This record gives sequence, structure tokens and C-alpha cells, in this order.
Amino acid sequence: MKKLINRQPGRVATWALGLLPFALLLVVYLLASDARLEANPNDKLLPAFSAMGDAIQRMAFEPSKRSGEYLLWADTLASLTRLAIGVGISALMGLVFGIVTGTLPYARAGLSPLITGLSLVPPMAILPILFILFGLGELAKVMLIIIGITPFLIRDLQQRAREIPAEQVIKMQTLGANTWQIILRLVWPQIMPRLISAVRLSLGSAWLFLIAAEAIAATEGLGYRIFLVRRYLSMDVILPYVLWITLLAFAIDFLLARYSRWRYPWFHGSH
Amino acid sequence: MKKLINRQPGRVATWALGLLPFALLLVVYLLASDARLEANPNDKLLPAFSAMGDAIQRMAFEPSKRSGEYLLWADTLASLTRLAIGVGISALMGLVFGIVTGTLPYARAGLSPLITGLSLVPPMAILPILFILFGLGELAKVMLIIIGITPFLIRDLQQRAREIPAEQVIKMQTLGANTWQIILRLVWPQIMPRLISAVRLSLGSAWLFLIAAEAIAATEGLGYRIFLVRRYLSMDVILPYVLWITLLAFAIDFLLARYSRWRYPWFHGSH
Amino acid sequence: QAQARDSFKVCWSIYVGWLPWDYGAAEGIVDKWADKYDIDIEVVQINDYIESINQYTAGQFDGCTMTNMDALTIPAAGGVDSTALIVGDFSNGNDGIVLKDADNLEAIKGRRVNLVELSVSHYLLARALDSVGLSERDITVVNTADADLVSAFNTSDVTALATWNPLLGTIKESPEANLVFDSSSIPGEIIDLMVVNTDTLKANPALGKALTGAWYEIMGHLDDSGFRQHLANVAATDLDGLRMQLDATRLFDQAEEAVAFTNSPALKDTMQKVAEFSFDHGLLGEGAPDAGFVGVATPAGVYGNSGNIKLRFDPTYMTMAAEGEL
Amino acid sequence: MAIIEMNNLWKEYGDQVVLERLNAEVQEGEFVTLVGASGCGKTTFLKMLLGTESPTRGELLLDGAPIPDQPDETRGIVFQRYSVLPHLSALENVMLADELHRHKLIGRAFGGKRKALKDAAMAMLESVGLTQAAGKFPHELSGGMQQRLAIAQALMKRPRILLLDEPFGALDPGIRRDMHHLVLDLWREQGLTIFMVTHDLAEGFYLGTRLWVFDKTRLDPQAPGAYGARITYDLPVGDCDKGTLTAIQEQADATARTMA
Amino acid sequence: MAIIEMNNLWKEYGDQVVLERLNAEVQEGEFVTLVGASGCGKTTFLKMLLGTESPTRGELLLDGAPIPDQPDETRGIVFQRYSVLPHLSALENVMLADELHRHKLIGRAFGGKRKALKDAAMAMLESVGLTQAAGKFPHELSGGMQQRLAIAQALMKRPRILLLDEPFGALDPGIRRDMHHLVLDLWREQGLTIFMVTHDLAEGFYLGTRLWVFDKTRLDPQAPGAYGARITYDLPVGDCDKGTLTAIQEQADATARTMA
Ligand SMILES: Nc1ncnc2c1ncn2[C@@H]1O[C@H](COP(=O)(O)OP(=O)(O)OP(=O)(O)O)[C@@H](O)[C@H]1O
Ligand SMILES: Nc1ncnc2c1ncn2[C@@H]1O[C@H](COP(=O)(O)OP(=O)(O)OP(=O)(O)O)[C@@H](O)[C@H]1O
Ligand SMILES: [Mg+2]
Ligand SMILES: [Mg+2]
Repeated sequence: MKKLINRQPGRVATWALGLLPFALLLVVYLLASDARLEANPNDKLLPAFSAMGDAIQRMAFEPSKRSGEYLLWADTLASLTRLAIGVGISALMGLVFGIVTGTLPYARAGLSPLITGLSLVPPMAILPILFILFGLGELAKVMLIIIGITPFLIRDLQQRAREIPAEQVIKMQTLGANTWQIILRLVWPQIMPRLISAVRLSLGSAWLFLIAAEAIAATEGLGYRIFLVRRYLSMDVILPYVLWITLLAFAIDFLLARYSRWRYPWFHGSH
Repeated sequence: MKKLINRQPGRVATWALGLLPFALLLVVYLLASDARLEANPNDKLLPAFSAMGDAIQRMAFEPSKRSGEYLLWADTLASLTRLAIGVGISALMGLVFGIVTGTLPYARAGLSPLITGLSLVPPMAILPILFILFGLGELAKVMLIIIGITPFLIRDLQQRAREIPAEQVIKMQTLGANTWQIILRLVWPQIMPRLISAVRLSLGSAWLFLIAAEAIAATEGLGYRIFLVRRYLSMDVILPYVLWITLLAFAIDFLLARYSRWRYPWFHGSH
Repeated sequence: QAQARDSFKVCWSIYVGWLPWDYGAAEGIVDKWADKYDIDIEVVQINDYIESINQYTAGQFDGCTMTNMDALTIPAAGGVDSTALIVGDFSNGNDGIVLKDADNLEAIKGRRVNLVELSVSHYLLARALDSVGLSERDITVVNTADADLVSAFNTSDVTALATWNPLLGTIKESPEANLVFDSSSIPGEIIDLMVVNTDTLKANPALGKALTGAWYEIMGHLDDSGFRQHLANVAATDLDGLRMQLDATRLFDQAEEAVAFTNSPALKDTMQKVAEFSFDHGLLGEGAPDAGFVGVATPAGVYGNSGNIKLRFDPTYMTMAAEGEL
Repeated sequence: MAIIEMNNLWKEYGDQVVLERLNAEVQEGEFVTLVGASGCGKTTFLKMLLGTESPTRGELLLDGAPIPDQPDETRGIVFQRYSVLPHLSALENVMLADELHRHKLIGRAFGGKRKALKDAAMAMLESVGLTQAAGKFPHELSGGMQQRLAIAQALMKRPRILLLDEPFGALDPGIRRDMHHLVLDLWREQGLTIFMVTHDLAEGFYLGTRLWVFDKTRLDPQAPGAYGARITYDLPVGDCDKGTLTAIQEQADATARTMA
Repeated sequence: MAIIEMNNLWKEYGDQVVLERLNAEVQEGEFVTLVGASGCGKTTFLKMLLGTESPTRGELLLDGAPIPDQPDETRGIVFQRYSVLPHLSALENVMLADELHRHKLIGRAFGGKRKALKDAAMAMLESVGLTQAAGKFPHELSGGMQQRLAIAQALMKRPRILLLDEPFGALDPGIRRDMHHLVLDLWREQGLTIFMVTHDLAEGFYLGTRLWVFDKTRLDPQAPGAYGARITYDLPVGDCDKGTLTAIQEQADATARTMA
């Protein structure tokens, strides 16, 4: 009998074991939901699957009466656009500042303490100032994402840029490269796959900030819808929305991982 | 003339450069605040430093009229207690599940997909369900922190546990260790310093969740105060509170780093 | 000191008394009136009520919807001279106090009461306690975010709360809920306003005219089914839900009624009660020596410090609407 | 009876044949050194002896029975790197085996028992010349000291077979010679059976009582994985002339070039 | 005039003296091999030649002027590891020097110009025997191929001085001998001046026209950092007998043991 630490489940066992807890969760939900609906048929907290199905049908496949839009898709589009812009800008800033502070000692001395300081400020606590600075338009919604994740991205990429072996920087110089060329041909390309990892790590927070921003000022978006129907405790809408957000988050993460493997084989080959 | 990439600022220059952006921020604030106060002497958005000084004096050194407490300290105590309990429980769960899933292939097959799934669910969107599960008392506040950061901790520590060189696991077995002993004498002690790193990484989110939790339902706490006085835009209280939170976050991070260096010299020596 | 301008921004948040602004914006009524006076008015929806007032106070908006109490404690106490341009309605059951396991208000004694601290719910609670000879010392106030009140009520930790619609309506649906007090017991004290910056209004009377004109045209659609359906959709409810909310609201759909309400001496008394409550809770700022520190001008006279009037109930534009002069 | 016996042993990873048709017997107390081009399967062979890899075909017997399919106390190992536990001091590293044995549940000893274990461990540290370094962590030790510590740690368990995978590859030549003496002394004292992989033919000859050369007898440059390595020479030490040495070296070089 | 000249050169890190009182001249075209115990400062010496460390005292002259205090194109280098850029294919690694030279701003060439650079790079790849591997990334190459690539990359810039820090330490003996031929050929063809650190005395003798032994002449076992290493032997190759070799080896071993 092998020690537990040496025992590997087979393919089928891996799948079965992986799905088991989800199945259990489902059963627990069904039981709890049934019990509550038994006690109060109008209970909204843990709706039956049929109720959620109706809600999905309504949100995704029937045009809304207010705007004639299919709400789920309109919300998804709005939220994904914001997420893309916010994460995109953050990634860009993370890349630029991460490379600059990671590569140039003078830039690091000047900017690192500020970035560390800013990364510790909880953005939700200074909302009024943020909104004054950035208004309440689309910019503000993505701004919260940017402020929320950029310091992390910068610090992570700065770290990664510093981890590039000194040997390679020296090698570049012996090949005649100046500072700009070192950044352009050594640091930047090597940071790119690490940027993708960092973005993957920060996506959870990005979603949180997006949902928070949409609850404050927006007229569509996944977070807005959840905020809006929360006042009526419409869990039949909220739960599918949450599931949908989770799926989207998973899909984005998966796609980024795939892209990175495809685009930067040298990074994944040597790690 | 050395290339920029090869130029290192001296000690003094490092300090000066590091402080410069803070000084600039301060000046910008002063100018903006002055301009606003010029236009409206009662402006609350960017209060003068004297107003903030008064607020600090009032919150920290005068007993509150309503409760007789020194509000800043009472709030700090309440928040730090919640933070400590929340992060402590999360760290414990991260440790246990991280080690178990990182070390035992069977446990990993069973729990990893669930943890990945859970880590993608935005906690703020399922508050109603969290409330029924955990109520609205202290437990709920701590719970939000736990739900917010535990999946990250588990996944990180699982990763770290898997990174322990296979050679060492084999070495333990040749020394006669069984699975339990390998966990107890190899994995667990080696994971501890990595737990501290992971906790440091997650503290930013922990603060966010704490503040969010205190905004939901509370009678004291730093987040509670900020959201309460936001009702009348008392930036003279909010800004010092935010600064204080930033300082606390910085201090905790610093202490954890120091503790880790002192307690786990072998970890920092070989990295 | 404000300049004459020709483009303005006003904001509103999702509450039954202010929902008509979205109808007006969507149906072009606001634009129509703005064009009439040669200006532009942008109507912006902000979900977070407090943030909308904060932004107005900080000068990001020229006008904003808010209650009389918040108008006093946030912009006015913050030194932003504000005018209640339109008195839209008062709460007549839209705000209420709910208890579990008891159907009389006295039973609230000793409980933890969840509500949005320092909001009109808090004021309502103070008035309610007053009416049964209790005070705030007899209970514990737990500040709870409005968005979370409904789900909070499902937990056993919560046995008493005060809130407004539509949250109140949702909570009342629960079999455990007993409404023990609501704003219909203090009619006219919780007033929903469109507040604009006084200086901006002085420099740009066109803004006041256009907003007022648009509002009463919107009010003219009150009984249209399209109007009601629109409001229900925006509020993410159905027609019944909307009717429930409207029934608890005393909407002044005729300008004359609003003018009469504003002119009545009761308004001054109400504002005194509100100011005293606010002062007791520190809402007028630490510098405030007494409840009358911030002066409130009403047609019936000034309450408080006439040297520091920051909130003005001015029926001028509503009167113009009533007399068809817009 | 032979302690280790191989009957037509094969090891493949998917399509790639690493080792093929190995047949040999090793008696208790032999010191077998393994040389061969990089990538020809020496480490893989040690892994099979260790139990972390299992044969694809054929038999690998320990005392006549199939070798256990996971590492245990009968076989000690020293790797080129990562061989000592970085979070324990030198002394703790050496005490570990006894502690694990004494207290199954907590794997730690206290009080008087600990004192006894400590004395035994200090004696072992002395025999490898690390008395001074007892309180130091591995990262404070030089490479040579770490490997000495690894050997001490492995020997505390008194394994019957000691596996060494290029244990001195990263060391200075001088230090390396000191280690040779140490290993030979310990081998003689404890009656160990040793399998040691090395890149250095001279080292292999100097240390072993028996030298195995792993090499591919058939080699397809287009598909280096099509055929596996075999034991091409199995030399009792002493029984070789200059010509054999050169032949071995040249053959191994040719293989390495084709595979690189 | 000598290409490299040292006058009373010292290097210290804080309290620790690494190198002391180095005096020597090296003529253009010499092949200097450096041997010595681990930690005695060979890499530190190369770093000073490279410009990443500067002398604490004394002078280090290139063509009679103080050596530039940062790496540049006059001095190429090959390290034991990390010597090629992992994110570029073998061909791109070799083309890099020319690309950087041609296009200061973007450091990349396109179209016809790229074609020309590519041909030059392919010729260089051929001379180190990597034609087949042109499109592969370094992680797909064996250690020996990576080092050949690193040499090709460095030589594209036609440096006057080539610094090699144990470039073949991680390679199989056979592969290593192939690399020796390669380096000697390139050195002769291009008239390079080479400084090469090695652990292997035989390698040092075989390759160099001149062999330097770095060693501490004074040694305090209690404070290994109190005195620095010097050049204890400076041998023109050929001028040595078996006795000298043994003496060098034993001296170096003794130092290594004290310092380990
Ligand atoms: N887990 C594995 N999966 C697939 N192939 C493997 C695995 N482990 C080793 N190999 C392959 O088996 C062959 C033999 O590897 P091994 O490490 O045994 O060589 P070695 O003789 O020890 O080489 P070296 O002298 O470089 O240590 C190599 O080609 C290697 O790529
Ligand atoms: N940046 C530094 N700061 C302090 N001490 C250093 C630094 N770099 C090297 N040293 C010390 O200088 C001494 C010489 O190191 P160096 O790397 O030059 O040795 P070496 O001869 O190349 O050794 P090896 O053969 O192991 O490569 C060592 O004792 C080392 O600890
Ligand atoms: Mg091997
Ligand atoms: Mg070196």
C-alpha cells in the first residue's frame, strides 16, 4: 500500500472527485431552498431552479420593456467593456511604470515609495475625492478598477523586471545596447508574459471594483443590475448573474492562460 | 557618463527622490484646498490642515459626547480586532487546505476545482446568502474577510507546497517518514514563511473587505466611521482616517516582514 | 459670483418621488424645456444617493434630488447655498419602522435597530420614539447600508429596522414583518426636493424655469400607463409595486399644491425639528453652536441664523408654473 | 543471494526508450559507479532503485523480491542539490531520522530522549567533520559542507543501499578528493552497498569496486529516443587498461554529441 | 602597448579583501586562463574587466586608459548560465547585436536589411554548428548548444576582449572538448584577447597561452576575508613540468578547504 502522499488518482477519479463537491453544493442548495419554500412559498432568498430559469429567460431572451434591449447581454457588454478598458489601462500603466521603476534605479528611488503608499490606500474610502477628480461618467467607473489594481500591477512587474538576471542586462550592453534598447529588446518582451500572469492574478479584484463602481453610478452593467434588484431581494436574478460573472471570470482567466502559452512558449518552456 | 540603467542614486538622493512626490502631492492638495476654501469657506471636500487637525484632536483625544469613548481608538481597536480574527482564520484555513491539497494528490483532485470556482465568485454580489449563513453580527464582518481572501491563500499555499523540491519529500521517506510526518516536519515548517508572504500580499484585499463589511452593518470601526461621516461629507475626518488606515496597513506589513526575517532566517537566507 | 452659462447638469437617484425625472429625460421633455430657454440640461442617474448629494455639494452638479434633511445637513451645512427649487412630494408612508415578533412600537425598547444612520430613517425613528416617550438611549442604532437592509432582515440578528421604499415594501412582504410606525404619522416632515445651487440659479433663472416647467409637464403624465410602466421598469418593479410606492407618496402633481405646502408655516416648524435633530447628532458640523447655526429661509420666515442662510425654500418658480407663466 | 538483481529491465517514457535490456546482479557491499553521457538514463536508473519510478518491463529485485515501489528506509539517497532540509540546522537535519522513528505522531523528541539523539547526531557530525557547523542552517554552509551533511543525514538511518547522484559534481576538485576519502571510509565501516552516478570517469574508477558504463548501443540520430541505453561495460575495478578507458570515453562522447 | 595593464590593483567588499596587489600586463591576442579555489575572486576579476565592478585601489588600464566603468562592445562575455536571451530564437540571439547597431531607436531591422543581417547571422551559426537549431528557443537547446550560441552571439559584435566565466563547467566532457576546438579556432581567426576562468587545471593548460593561478598567499583560518588573493603563478603555457602542476593543485586545494 503506497503512502497517501505517493498516490495519484487516475483520470476518471480526478474528474469524479473534482465534480463531487459541486454536486454536494447543489444538493444542499436544493434542500435548503425546498425547506424555505415549504415554509413560505413566496420566499425570495433561495428561489427554486424553475424561478431562476424564468428569470434567465426574461433577462436574456426577452427584450426589456424600458429600452427594448436584451438585458443580460446589454449588461454583459457594458460590464465587459468597462472591465476591458479598466484592466487594459491598468496593464499599460503597470507595464510602463513597472518597467521604468524596475529597470532604472533613479526612477525606482523616486516612484517606488509613492506607489507603495498609494497601494495601501483603500480606494473605497476616498470615493468622494475620486469622483470629483474623475467625474461620474464612464471614466469614473473604470477609474475605480484602475486605482484598485494598478499599484499591484506596478509593484509586481517592477519585481519581475528586477528579477531579470543581471547577466542578461550585461550581455545586452556588451552587444552595444543603450538603456532604451535594453528596455525595448530585453525587458519589455520578457515582461509581457509576466504581465499576463499579473493581470490574471488581479482580475478578481478588478471584478470587485467594477461591481462596486456600477453600484454607485451606472445605468447598465452586471453590477448595476445586481444592485438594482437587490432592493427587492430578487435572488432569482442575482444568483444566475453571479454564476454568469463567475463563468465569465473563469473564461477570461482561461483565455489569458492559453494566449500566454501560445504567444510566449519560451516563458512556459523554461518555467 | 554611465548609462541610465547603470546609475545608482546615493543614500541621500534615494531619500530625497522618494519624498519628492509626497511633497508634490501635499503642495497640490494645499493649492486645491486653498482655492476651494477661497470660493466657499465652508467647503468640506478638501479641508484645510487646521480643520483636519481639529478633527484628529476631537476624534482621538476628546471623549465622544454620545458614548464617552475616544472614537479613533475605539474604531481602530474594533477594526484591528476584526482584521486580526478574519486574517487569522483565513491564514489557518489557507495553511490547512493549502498543505493538504498541495501535498496529497487525492485531496487536490477533490478540492482544487471547488476552490478555484469559489475564488472567482465576487463575494459582494452574494451578500444576501452570506447573511443567512453567517448572520449580521461580528461573525459576518469577519466572514467577509475570510471569504474574500481565503481562496487566494489556499491557492497560493497549495502552489508553494507543490514547489517544495520532490528531492526533499523523497529524502524524508528514505528517513522513514510517513505522510503525516512529512507534512508535520517538512511541508508545514517550510510553508510557514510563505504563509506570511501570502498574508502580506492579501492584506490589501483584507482591508478592502473589512471596510466593505463595516459599511454594511456596524456600530464602530474605521470603515463604519468613514461611511458614516461620508453622509455629511466630513472629509476632515475621512482624510485622517484614510491616512491612518494607510499607516496601519504599512506598519502591519512591515512587522510581518520583520517577523518573518527574524523567525525564518533560512528562508530569507536562501532566497 | 456664478457665471451665466448655458449648459447644466442635474442628478437624481432611484426613489419613487424622483423617478419621473428619468421619464422626462427619456421622453425629451427636459430637453424640450431646456431648448425653450436656450440652455442644455443633462440629467444623470446616480445609484448611490449619498454620493449624488456629495457630488452636488462638491460642485459637480448644478442640481440634485434630495430630502429636506439631507439638503440641510450636507450642502447647506457644507456652506453651499442651496435652493429647494421644486418641492415634489412628501413621504406619506414611504418610510417606516418594522419589528419582528411584536406589533407595537413600544416593543422596540432595548433592541438593536438597523437603519441608515443619520438619514431620514434615523429622523423618523427619533420622531417615532418621541411619540411613545422613548429616546435614542433606549435602543442601539446599527448603521446598515441601504442596499443590504432587505437581505439583512432575513437574518435572526435583525429584529428591528427603519427604512424607505422600495426596501420597506419588500420587507413588509415577509410574514415576520410588522410595520409599527410610518411617515404617514408625521406627514409633511420628510420632503423630497429638487435642490439647485442658489448662486447658479440667481445667475441663470432659465435653469429654474426649464426644470420647473419640465417637472410639471411630466407630472401631467402621472396617470398615463406608459409613464407608469416606464417608472416601474426603471425601478425594476412592476405596476403593482410602483402603485404601492406611489400610494405612500404625497406627490404634488399640481404646482398650486406645492406652492401652498411651501408657503405654509408648518414647513418652518418641520425644518426646526429637522435642524434640532441634526444638531443633536452633530450633523451641522463641529463649529455649530446651536441648531439654528445654519439658517433656513421659508416663505413663512427664517429659521435660525439669518446671517448664515444656506437653505432656501423658494416658491417663485413653482408659482410661475402654477400661474402658467413658464 | 544478490541484494539487487535485474532481469531484462526496460524503462520507457511514452515513445522514448530510456533503458533497455538491463541484466545484472549486485552483491551486498559492492560499490557500483555509473558513468555515461548526459541524458542516457543514469538518474532514471537510480530512481527505479529508489522506487519513485517503476520499470516498464522486466524485473528489478531487492533480495529476490520486487523492489518496493516507493522510497523507504532501506535505501538512502544523496542528490546533487536539495539534499538537506533548508529549514533545519545541521544538527537537526542529522537528528531527524531518529526523531521520526521515536515519535511516530509528532516526529520530535524532547527532554532526555532528545539529549540521547543529539549525542548520536553529534557523533555522526564529527565523523563527517561538521562539529563546528552543528548549529548552522544549510544556506550558511558551503556546497561541500552541505553534501557532507547530506551523507551524514542519510547514514543515520543505516540504509542497506546508498544511492548517490553526482553528489560531488558541484564541488571544487580539492574538496571533492576529501569527500572521496570520507565516502570510502564510511562505506567500509558500515558495509553499505553503494550506487553512485558520476560524470567523471576517473572518479568512477577510483571509488568503485565495479564500474558500469551506460550507453546506447544502437543510435538513430534522427530519433535519439528510439533506442535505450544499456550497460555497455561492467568492469570490476582494476581490470582495465588505458585502451579500455579511452574507448569508453570516446564512445560516451560520441553518444553525447548525437544526443545534444 | 599592452591591451590590459594592472598596477597594484585591489578589490575589497567592505572588510573583506578579495584581491590584492595585482600587477600584470596582457598583450593583444593572448589567451589567459584563470584558475584558483572557489571564492578566491576570479569572477570578481572578470567583473572588473567588464566594468560592472570597479577597483578599490590601484589601476586597471585598457589601452593605457582606465577601463570603462560599464560594459560595452569592446568586451564580450559568456557566463556559465543565463548567457543567451531566452525570449529570442537562436537566430534572433545572434542577429541582435547587428540589429541594435543598425537601428538605434527600435533596435530591429526589417525587409532587405533584415535579410542581410540574417545571412551574416546564419554564417556565424554555421561556424558554431547550429544551423539546424536556428529557429529554436534556448530552452529547446541542450546546455552545450546554448553555450555555443552564447559564443556566437558575443562574437557577432567582434569584441576586442572576450571574457569567459567557466563557460563549459556544466557540460559533458566530450561536448567540452568540442567546445575547446571551437574556441581555439575562433580565437585564432579573429585575433581575440581572451580571459577564461576555469575550475579545471588541465583545461586551463590546454587552452591558454598563459595561465594565471589566483590564490591567497596569506591565509587566516579565523578570518578568511582578511587577506586577498594574488596571482601566485603566471605561466606561459609549455613552461611547466609535472611538479609545478601538482604544486598548484595542492596549493589551491588547501586554500579551498580553509575557505569552505
Ligand atoms: N519524467 C520524465 N518524463 C519523460 N522523460 C523523462 C522523464 N525523466 C527523464 N526523462 C528523459 O529520460 C532520459 C534520461 O534522463 P536521466 O535524467 O535519467 O539522464 P541522466 O543520465 O541522469 O543525465 P544527466 O547526466 O544529465 O543527469 C532523458 O532523455 C530525459 O529527457
Ligand atoms: N557583491 C558582493 N558583495 C560582497 N562580497 C562579494 C560580492 N561579490 C563577491 N563577493 C565575495 O568575493 C569573493 C570572491 O567571489 P568570486 O565570485 O569572485 O569568486 P570566484 O573565484 O569566482 O569563485 P567561484 O569559483 O566559486 O566562481 C567571495 O568570497 C564572495 O563572497
Ligand atoms: Mg542525472
Ligand atoms: Mg566565479
